[in-house]
Amino acid sequence: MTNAGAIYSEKVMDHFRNPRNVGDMENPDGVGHVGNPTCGDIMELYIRVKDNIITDAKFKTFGCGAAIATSSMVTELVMGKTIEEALEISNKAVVEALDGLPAVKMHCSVLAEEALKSAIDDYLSKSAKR
Amino acid sequence: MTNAGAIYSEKVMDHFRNPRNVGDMENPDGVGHVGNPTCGDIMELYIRVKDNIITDAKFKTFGCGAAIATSSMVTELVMGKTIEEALEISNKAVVEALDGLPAVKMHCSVLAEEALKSAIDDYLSKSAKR
Amino acid sequence: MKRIYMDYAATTPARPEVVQAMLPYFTEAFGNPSSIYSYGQEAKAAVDQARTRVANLIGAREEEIVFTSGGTEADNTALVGVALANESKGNHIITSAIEHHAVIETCEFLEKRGFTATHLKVDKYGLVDPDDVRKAITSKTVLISVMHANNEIGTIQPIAELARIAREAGVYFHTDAVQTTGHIPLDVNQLGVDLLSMSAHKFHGPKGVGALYIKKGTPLTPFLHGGGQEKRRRSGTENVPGIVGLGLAAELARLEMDGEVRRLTGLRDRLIAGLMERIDHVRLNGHATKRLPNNVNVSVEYVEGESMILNLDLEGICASTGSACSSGSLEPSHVLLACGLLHEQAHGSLRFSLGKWTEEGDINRVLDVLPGIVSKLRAMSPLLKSKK
Amino acid sequence: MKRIYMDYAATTPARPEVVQAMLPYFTEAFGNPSSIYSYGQEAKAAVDQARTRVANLIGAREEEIVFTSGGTEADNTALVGVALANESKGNHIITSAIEHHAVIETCEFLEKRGFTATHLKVDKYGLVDPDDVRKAITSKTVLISVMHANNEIGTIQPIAELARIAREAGVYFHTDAVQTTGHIPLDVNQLGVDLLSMSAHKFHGPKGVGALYIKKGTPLTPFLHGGGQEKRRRSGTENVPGIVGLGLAAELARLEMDGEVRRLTGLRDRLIAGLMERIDHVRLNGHATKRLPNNVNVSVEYVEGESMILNLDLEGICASTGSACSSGSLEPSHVLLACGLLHEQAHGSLRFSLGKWTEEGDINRVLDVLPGIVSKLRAMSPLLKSKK
Ligand SMILES: Cc1ncc(COP(=O)(O)O)c(C=O)c1O
Ligand SMILES: Cc1ncc(COP(=O)(O)O)c(C=O)c1O
Repeated sequence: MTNAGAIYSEKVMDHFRNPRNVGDMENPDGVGHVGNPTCGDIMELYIRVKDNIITDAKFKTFGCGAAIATSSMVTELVMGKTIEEALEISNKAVVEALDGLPAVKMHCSVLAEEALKSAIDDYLSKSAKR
Repeated sequence: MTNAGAIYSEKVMDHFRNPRNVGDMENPDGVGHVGNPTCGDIMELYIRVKDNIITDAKFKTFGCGAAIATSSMVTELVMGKTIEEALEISNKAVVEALDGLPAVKMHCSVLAEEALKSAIDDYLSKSAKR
Repeated sequence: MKRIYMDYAATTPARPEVVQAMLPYFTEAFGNPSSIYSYGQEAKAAVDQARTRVANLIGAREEEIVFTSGGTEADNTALVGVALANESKGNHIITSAIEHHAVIETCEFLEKRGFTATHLKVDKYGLVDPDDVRKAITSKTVLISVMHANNEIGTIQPIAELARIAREAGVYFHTDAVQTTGHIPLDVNQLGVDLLSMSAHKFHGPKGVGALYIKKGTPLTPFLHGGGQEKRRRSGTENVPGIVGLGLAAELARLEMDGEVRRLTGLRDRLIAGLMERIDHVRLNGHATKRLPNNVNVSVEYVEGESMILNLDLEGICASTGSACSSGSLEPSHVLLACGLLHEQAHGSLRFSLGKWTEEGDINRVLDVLPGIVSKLRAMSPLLKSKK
Repeated sequence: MKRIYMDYAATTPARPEVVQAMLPYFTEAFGNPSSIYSYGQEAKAAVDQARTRVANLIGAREEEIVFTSGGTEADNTALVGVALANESKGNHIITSAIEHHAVIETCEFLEKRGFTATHLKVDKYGLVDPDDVRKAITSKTVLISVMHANNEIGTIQPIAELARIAREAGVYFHTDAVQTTGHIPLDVNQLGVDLLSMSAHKFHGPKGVGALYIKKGTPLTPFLHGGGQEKRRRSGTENVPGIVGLGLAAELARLEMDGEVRRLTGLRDRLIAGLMERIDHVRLNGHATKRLPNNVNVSVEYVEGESMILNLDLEGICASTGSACSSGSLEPSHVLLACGLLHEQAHGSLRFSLGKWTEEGDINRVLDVLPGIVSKLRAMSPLLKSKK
């Protein structure tokens, strides 16, 4: 018998079942908001930055299993990284960290990358204003 | 299990297995020759006529099961009939006497009727000349 | 963990007695029905018996049943076959906005090849308005195709009324009855349709076989060309075991239908009521009563369907979001959008389709499990926050 | 009476192990491969395994295999699919005079819809001349379809050579390999074809399932429109048990092929020699060596085929005259006529096609029984008399 959710790797299912860093963040340093109801995936990513280092990340996601897992994974990946390092995190890195995604779900990893970039952009533009 | 030759009635198969009146006839009073190689059925029908009554009939047929059975049946049907009665024998009568034929094989009964008509025609034209 | 299957609208298991009946035709009685010797004629007799059974299920005559490889081929054959056979009369087809892809995509194929199509809108319950059909008919209309019941939301159309309008206008009428055949009483003469599609695997027959009812006298260009089987209406060596399975499934469905309709309607309404009661912000999709006895379709606001399906699967419950065909695709259900749902509502749809082995305990288990899943996913949802 | 089946070219019994392998997919593992939950993914995994097995049999890649409802659908899909996808390039198709009706009739369908077709003649052995192919190609040619081996006379065409000519001219090449797949070694890359049709029931798989090989990059308009299964190339809920059966049949055929080719070639040649020896005025149809290992086709002069078949059936022997599809029809085989036979010779053809369960004793029995049948029928034949 094939396992439940067999379209996904165990890693994806683990992050889907027990997503890391779900939730809101009070006064985040950067917020990324990507996706829309039409495409069926909406991600919100919040980051806290201290001394150019991402010290905390949280997400909220409306979307499929892959959307939830990639959001969860990206929050794990950025934790403790410098802004420059975080900007290097590509959708491929997210996919690899999850042991792969089905072809039809690749766009979710792109969305996760975009959510991160958009949160960092938000942080950078806010700190530039400061 | 369906019987061999299940597309045909038992009557047809009986006449196919044991065709009546197969063979040539020396100096027949009438000969019918119908069909051609293109259509795949060729029938030859010979009749002997005495005092306007068909006293003997023989056939030779190249053709399918239905062609052989209808030839056989038509020779049985004409035996002892007057010329007028024999002319009344339609392909339907042949089919009925055989307990039916598959739709795709109806043309064989038509051929048998034609063979008979043609043998009688031959007899009539010969006797007219005499 | 017991698996609870609630996706009977996607496919059903073949009944054990159906599989048993098929078995001899794979091995001992394996003949080709076109062969005149005994093996062949045994197979032909089996195909003929199945044809009678299928005809009996829908009130048709044997010679009006053509076996196909499934519902999709039946739909393709009906649409392409009638369209091409009537090209000289006109090039306009009328269909609805909520048809199965087998009809929609076939229409699109025809539209690329010189036909035009009107896609009738539906109301919020998914119902086609007979007046819209009347208005859509032009002198060029050759075919109207409206499905009997929708596979996603279960709405049953007023086919008899629509078909009457078609008949009065001299237009052929096809109905995709893949979701109703074997499920609810259905008589082609009472419905007044010219063509009707069915698929065995939707009512406990095997996959890969279906049938198209073609009312005597309906002109139809064959879709599959070849050896001229099925009285030249559908070529290809007959799938004898599959056809035998379809036949028995049809027979059993006919005999058990009344009881099943009552039983499933009860379970359906319990599940709908329970979901409404236990979860906030749930809306029923489709019509409350003009509905398949086995269909429950709801939108759970603020959460996405696949994530609910996966969580249900982890609990051993099989359900679907939209139709099985479109899962894996990104587009929200065209059916739900046509009923006026917002994209996020369409993405948050859940379909439970009940069947032969669904019991009251299964309904209870869904009602026990789903609220927790929804809470967990809502806690993650950016949509809910913004609405708060 | 033991029945002796010698019509393996019409259809074959599914192997018991093939049926065994299919069984779970009717009942327990009955999911729809499009469903993301466990039942669905089990079914999908089974379909994928079958795809690998079929690909292995013919040297293709998994993603180049599309499952169909049989050989007829594969042929229709190849011809219509390539023709419509390349309409802007041209409207000319080349095929041979001895194709199966699934190709001939599909061509005729296309010819009614703006395409033109050249039907290549064959020599007395049924062979297409590569030069004829070369000459038939025009700037409008989009597709050449020549069958790998003929179902009636067993002649094997020089496909690699024909396909090379097509490739050099930039024309797509399809081969109907329904009679060769699983029977003789076959590699799509060595053959150099772009499309290849197969059918499970011809090599001990179930009826109602087949496959089309579509070389990567070959443009093809889908034939069946709908839910977008098979990567949008063939819609319709997958016939999972059938596909599993096809997969295992392919695997077993691959493993046993070499031995079977040798064994059957021996039996074939014994039967041919025996018939020639024991019956006067018998001619072999097809080629002596470029021939399927299991095909024997002779014309028995002065007697008609069906009457021989019926008599053989009465002796428990199943054979055919012409192809199974055309028995019941009145026209003599187009294949035999194309080889230059007279009508009466074509009507007097007998095909014995051997297979897995054919033994030497069966050959002997045919040789014992047939001479008597022929004598009896010849005694009845008006043709023989007129030749005497
Ligand atoms: C309404 C409807 N029409 C057509 C089909 C296609 O039938 P099949 O899967 O047998 O090709 C389906 C199911 O997939 C359906 O639900
Ligand atoms: C050469 C050839 N092509 C095509 C077909 C059609 O295949 P199917 O019967 O699976 O539709 C057959 C057999 O009937 C065949 O022998």
